[in-house]
Amino acid sequence: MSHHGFGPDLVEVFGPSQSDGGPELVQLLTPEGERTHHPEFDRDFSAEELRGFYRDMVLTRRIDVEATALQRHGELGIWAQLLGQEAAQIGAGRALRPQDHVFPTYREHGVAWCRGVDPLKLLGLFRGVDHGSWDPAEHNFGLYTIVIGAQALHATGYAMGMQRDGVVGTGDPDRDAAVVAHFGDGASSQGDVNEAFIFAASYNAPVVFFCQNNQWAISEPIERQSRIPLYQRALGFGFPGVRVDGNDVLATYAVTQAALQRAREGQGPTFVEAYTYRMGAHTTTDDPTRYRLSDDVERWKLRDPISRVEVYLRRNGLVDDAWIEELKGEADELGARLREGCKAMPDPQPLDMFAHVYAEETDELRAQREGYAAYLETFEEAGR
Amino acid sequence: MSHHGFGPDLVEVFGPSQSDGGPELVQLLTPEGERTHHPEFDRDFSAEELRGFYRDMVLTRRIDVEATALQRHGELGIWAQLLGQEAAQIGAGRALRPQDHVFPTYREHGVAWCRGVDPLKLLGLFRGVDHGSWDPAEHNFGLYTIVIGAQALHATGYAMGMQRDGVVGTGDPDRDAAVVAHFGDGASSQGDVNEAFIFAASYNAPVVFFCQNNQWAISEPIERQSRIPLYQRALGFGFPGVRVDGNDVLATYAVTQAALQRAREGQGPTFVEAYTYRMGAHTTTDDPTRYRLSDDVERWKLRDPISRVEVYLRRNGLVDDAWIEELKGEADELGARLREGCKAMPDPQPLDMFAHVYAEETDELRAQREGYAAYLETFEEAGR
Amino acid sequence: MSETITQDRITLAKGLNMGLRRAMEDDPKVLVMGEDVGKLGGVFRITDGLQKDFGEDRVIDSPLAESGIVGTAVGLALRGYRPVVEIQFDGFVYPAYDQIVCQVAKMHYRSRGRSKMPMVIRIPFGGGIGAVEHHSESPEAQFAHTPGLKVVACSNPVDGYWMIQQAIACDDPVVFLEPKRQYHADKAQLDTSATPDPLFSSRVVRRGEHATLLAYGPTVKTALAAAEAASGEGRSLEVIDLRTLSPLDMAPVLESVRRTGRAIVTHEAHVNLGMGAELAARITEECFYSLEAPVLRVGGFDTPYPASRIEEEFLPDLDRVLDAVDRSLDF
Amino acid sequence: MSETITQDRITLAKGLNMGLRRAMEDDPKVLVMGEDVGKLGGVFRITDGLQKDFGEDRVIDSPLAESGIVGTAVGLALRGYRPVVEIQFDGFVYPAYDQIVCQVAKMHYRSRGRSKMPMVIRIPFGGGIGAVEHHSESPEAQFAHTPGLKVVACSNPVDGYWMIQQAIACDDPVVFLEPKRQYHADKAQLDTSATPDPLFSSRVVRRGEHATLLAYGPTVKTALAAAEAASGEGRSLEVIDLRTLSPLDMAPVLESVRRTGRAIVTHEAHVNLGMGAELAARITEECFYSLEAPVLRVGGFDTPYPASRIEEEFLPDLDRVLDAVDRSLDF
Ligand SMILES: Cc1ncc(C[n+]2csc(CCOP(=O)(O)OP(=O)(O)O)c2C)c(N)n1
Ligand SMILES: Cc1ncc(C[n+]2csc(CCOP(=O)(O)OP(=O)(O)O)c2C)c(N)n1
Ligand SMILES: [Mg+2]
Ligand SMILES: [Mg+2]
Repeated sequence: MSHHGFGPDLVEVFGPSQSDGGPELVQLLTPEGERTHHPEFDRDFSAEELRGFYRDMVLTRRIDVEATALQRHGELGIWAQLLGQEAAQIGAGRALRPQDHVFPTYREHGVAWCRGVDPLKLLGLFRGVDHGSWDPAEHNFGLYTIVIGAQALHATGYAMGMQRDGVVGTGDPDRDAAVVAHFGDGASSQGDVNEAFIFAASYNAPVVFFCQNNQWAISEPIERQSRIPLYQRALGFGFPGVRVDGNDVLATYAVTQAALQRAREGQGPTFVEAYTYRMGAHTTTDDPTRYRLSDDVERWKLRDPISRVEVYLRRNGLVDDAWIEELKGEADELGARLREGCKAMPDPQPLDMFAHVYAEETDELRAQREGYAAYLETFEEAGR
Repeated sequence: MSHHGFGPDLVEVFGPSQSDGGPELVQLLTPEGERTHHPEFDRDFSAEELRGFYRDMVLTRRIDVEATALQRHGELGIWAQLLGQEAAQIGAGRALRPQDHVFPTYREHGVAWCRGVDPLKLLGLFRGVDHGSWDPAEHNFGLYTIVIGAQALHATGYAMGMQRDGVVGTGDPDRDAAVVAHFGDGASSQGDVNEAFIFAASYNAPVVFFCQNNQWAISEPIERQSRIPLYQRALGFGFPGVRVDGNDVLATYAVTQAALQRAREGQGPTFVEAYTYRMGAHTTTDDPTRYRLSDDVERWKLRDPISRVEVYLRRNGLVDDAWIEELKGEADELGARLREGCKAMPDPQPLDMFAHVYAEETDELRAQREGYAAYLETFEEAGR
Repeated sequence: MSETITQDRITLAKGLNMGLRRAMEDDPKVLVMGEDVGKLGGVFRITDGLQKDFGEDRVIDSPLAESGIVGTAVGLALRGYRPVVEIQFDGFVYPAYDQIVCQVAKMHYRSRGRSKMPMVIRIPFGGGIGAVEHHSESPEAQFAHTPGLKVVACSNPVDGYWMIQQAIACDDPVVFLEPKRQYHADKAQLDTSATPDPLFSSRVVRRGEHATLLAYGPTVKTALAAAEAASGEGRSLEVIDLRTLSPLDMAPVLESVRRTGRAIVTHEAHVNLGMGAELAARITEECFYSLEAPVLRVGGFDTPYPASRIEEEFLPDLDRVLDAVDRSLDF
Repeated sequence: MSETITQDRITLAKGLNMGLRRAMEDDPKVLVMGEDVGKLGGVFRITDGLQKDFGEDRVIDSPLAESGIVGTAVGLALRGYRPVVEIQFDGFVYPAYDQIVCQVAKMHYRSRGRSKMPMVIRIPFGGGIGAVEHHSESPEAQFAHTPGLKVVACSNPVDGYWMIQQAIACDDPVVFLEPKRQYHADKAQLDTSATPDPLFSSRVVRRGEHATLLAYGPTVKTALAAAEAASGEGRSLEVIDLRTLSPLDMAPVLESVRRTGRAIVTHEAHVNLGMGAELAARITEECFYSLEAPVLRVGGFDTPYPASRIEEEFLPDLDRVLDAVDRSLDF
């Protein structure tokens, strides 16, 4: 094809996304639990850090399992499962400093966990009692965003605000801050996400674009969104991109941490592609057997993000059975709390619908609210 | 900066867009009129081809000059000048085959010329007598698009239609077809343009994205839109990009021709960045002295797209004074025709406003039209 | 693969699916495009089985970008195709809003009739399914306000079958609203050999004398239930299924209101600047001396769509419609 | 740099520019963003000189992407800033429509009041300037239909000065419509020491008895001219400048219509589902027995905005307003 003068066909060079992530994949812990090394992103982890990652992932998975069950029992309207993506989320979440700010999608339950958001609040949204009930400012963790990709721009703007606040590149580690924008492989096709790349590059904004490439956007495979590895998208916008093993919590942590540090220091945006797999359905209403092979799922089971850490911890004597048992107990307790808490969650009141439409309520909305209140009273009076 | 593991800072590597286009610039004819050679895109041009390019550029510039004057005289509401971009447009326009289809912006007067669209029809739009009056199907040249970037998606969809019509990759040169999407450097920031890259890559659509980087989007310099050379944007989407000297009609022709051929053969999209300069104002209502240095403009004058071809033609004895004189006469005639034709253009009639809202007019619109007709008649009756 | 005459009882989802299939059989230029419309058959399964039978070139799974979907559909339409675009949920049509109102709606006008834009934009709309934010919107007024677009809403399986085919056959762009709450709700008998009403016509679905209820999409069922309940109290309500929102088919509406003297419009969209506003303005203009009471509107409140646990408070229901009927009759 | 009291006669463009400057002086969190707002001072020069005085960090020239501009402004607002976004022309707001209706409008509601969205989206709107397609649109209804947004339109230099400051001070997102045809048209005397009317209030700008004209933005001038012409024929028309479109300030409107018994609404936006529809519906509901005639609407026709050589046919003018007055009075 080079007779056209454009060099070899790029699709041939890069190939579509390889199922093992390809040679460019940054990995520090193999699926078999072997610690490997990387020329750029290597890093030592303390036993406590490693146990912490493991604990976070186990508890996050438990939240997910409980929520899925609660949906089956009719307690939630829907649930977006993260099964298989625990390492990507805990790695990204633990790399944050308190002053960093996160803009999640609807699936970042593991990151929410790292930010101290009570999982019950996540359930509330999927139960339909509210649209999000944690305080973004308190946790430096934004509300879930459902319109695909919109939050990538919010993150970029927030990062521009940090620049204006003088909390970027000061050299003070307790002060310098950055933003993480989460989104999926499918979202990478949205105009908003690509515009976010442009704004972030143009203003050199301190934002890390953290894309969990879980290979699927509902039923659409990653090949529909990109014919080359996604992390390379960033290069065309003039900032670095890197593909990390999203099922490897150590590598995800190390890469995200480096990207955040780069941003905090004032060196601008980075794109992190966390290469992972959506082990469950898209949401509890989805039926993936209609569009994907169970073989693929089986193959990815061998790369489970949690078991590889457990193997490593055990093999190196960093945990024992008692510790594991204790964690199990903690998970059971969490599960019980979620089940009970979810069912006990009070429904909103009819008139809540009118609250917070505006910071300064309008007369016309007040009249509508009062009219509806009066209407509801007629039923109470009628004893209905 | 490599201590973060992301390699050297990309901005440092690529630098912002160099004023001379940088080493990657494809050029076949220097500003001084020297024929140079290029390892990939070289090509022989017949004397007739060269004279044809020259003639096209001279006449296109004349259209532009006349239209600008007509606007000054109040005959046009506004005019988008192409001064300085003649080579980019004639090179791109002449590389087309009849069956190829073009989606222009509002500034593609040179391409329109190549497609046989009467320049008077272009004037009509800017005069305000219509929104576009040529038949896109007749000329394989779409209507001018004013909402920035929208046409990049139309082009991609049209190219997908060609795939479905079986006119791509058949090997029959009279059959195989492709699409050119025109847009500017500013447009490269729009979501729609980036989504067009994604769709074109995903479906391997036969479309050439032809971006005239004239360094400005009204008052915004190219650095606001990209911190690396624009052609590299394409690489992140998985298809080739190339930067060509947009003031060199030969190089632009050769590169576009190769990109089109690639598309027609079924090898998918290409991004062509025609590196050029907007010598005039953004439009006749713009005042570029508010935001750019006349030094820059002076520097670019030395790279005029027309004079370098004239130098080459003369130096190689391919034209003589008589030929040049004749062309001047032709230009004068064209100018006179435009001046007269523009002023003679009939205004639309009031009721034309209601025509063509729908292919199948609705009763309610018919009633509105008839009501307005009756209303207008009352004035006529009243003799007003 | 030609359709045999069926007289089965089918759901709205099935009616739409059959109608799409029939349109694709009848005209090879008809394409189906959208997110997950292929292998999955759409999240509501409206395009179920179509890719299997018509291939990937005619049933196109798209990248996740609504502006891209509609924008490429514009190009396909310019090339002579008739794209049927699925927007996955009402709340996700907005990234495509620019392409719809500036390109789809204006192409025919801009080109003075030279470039047709025979596109159908299917939107599952409305609430009541217990979903999270952005999955229960009613964006019809935002399209009906735009000249160049035609906007229709089906309310039942039989209309679904016919109207989707008529919309596809229409040479103008049609925003096609499907009440998602009804997709799998009620079944109706479809006779594929019948002759359908014209696409841009409203229909009296229940005769009555005392007031006229105007509804479309999901609220037709509510209005019919209200009329039924009212009849128990000796009140006879006429119900009109508007079906077409732009253009409006005012003739049957005006005829009815002149007879009853009262009109109540009900839709899930916010009341403020909703279809009810336009209907109220036109009815009042045309029937000024026949009206016994102002046209009343029962719609979604002027708040964002609330959390699903109170969505039934937001949505107009039988009681709120009857309350408006009372207010109209007592006026 | 504090504003001294001026009593100069200024244009609307100048009033807005002075108002923006004053707001930026008063609150360091106020930012101006948009295409060409910096060095160029905007294509209409509304932000002229601001970047020079407040720097590139506060007056931000943006990449060419409206969704990007509004989307990053959302992030800046979440970080505590008060972005004032300029959309270059009405017809280019649609790429940002999704961010505006799904994010800007809903953030406060979604967060149950935790996240404020104090953003102003300035849109030069309306026609009459001889421009090409997409430069003369009137998109107000598409925003006013969306709960969570507030929508206002200024009509004169003095209001421009005050209303832009009030909109910036408002903790809710405000879509701020500026009649571009008026930018450099008429001058008015500005007294910067005066106390302005509240932002969300309508104003009777001419007293009259026989009918009420409701207008906003560019049509206020038309309505006043119509009232002046009518007075020559012995007809006394009241004119109300609505100023606020969402919320509507119905009290002065209803008071007036109850007095005059007749109302005519005029705007450049398409009549179908335009503000006139909502006003007609509400007025009729509230003043049913006071109305001598139905509320009439004089607006842009239900066609796309036509080529500029016939735009004055499309736009409501004095004659069409007076024709409606006649029809109302003859009803
Ligand atoms: C603008 C928009 N379009 C469509 C949808 C419906 N939708 C919800 S999730 C989803 C797929 C997202 O895929 P991806 O970005 O890969 O994230 P993942 O769900 O895999 O985490 C789609 C199409 C939406 N929420 N927003
Ligand atoms: C969506 C949209 N936003 C804004 C504008 C206003 N506008 C017209 S041309 C222009 C600059 C375009 O720059 P570029 O893409 O580089 O093309 P050029 O004019 O330089 O040829 C802008 C902002 C528009 N037409 N459409
Ligand atoms: Mg995914
Ligand atoms: Mg440019």
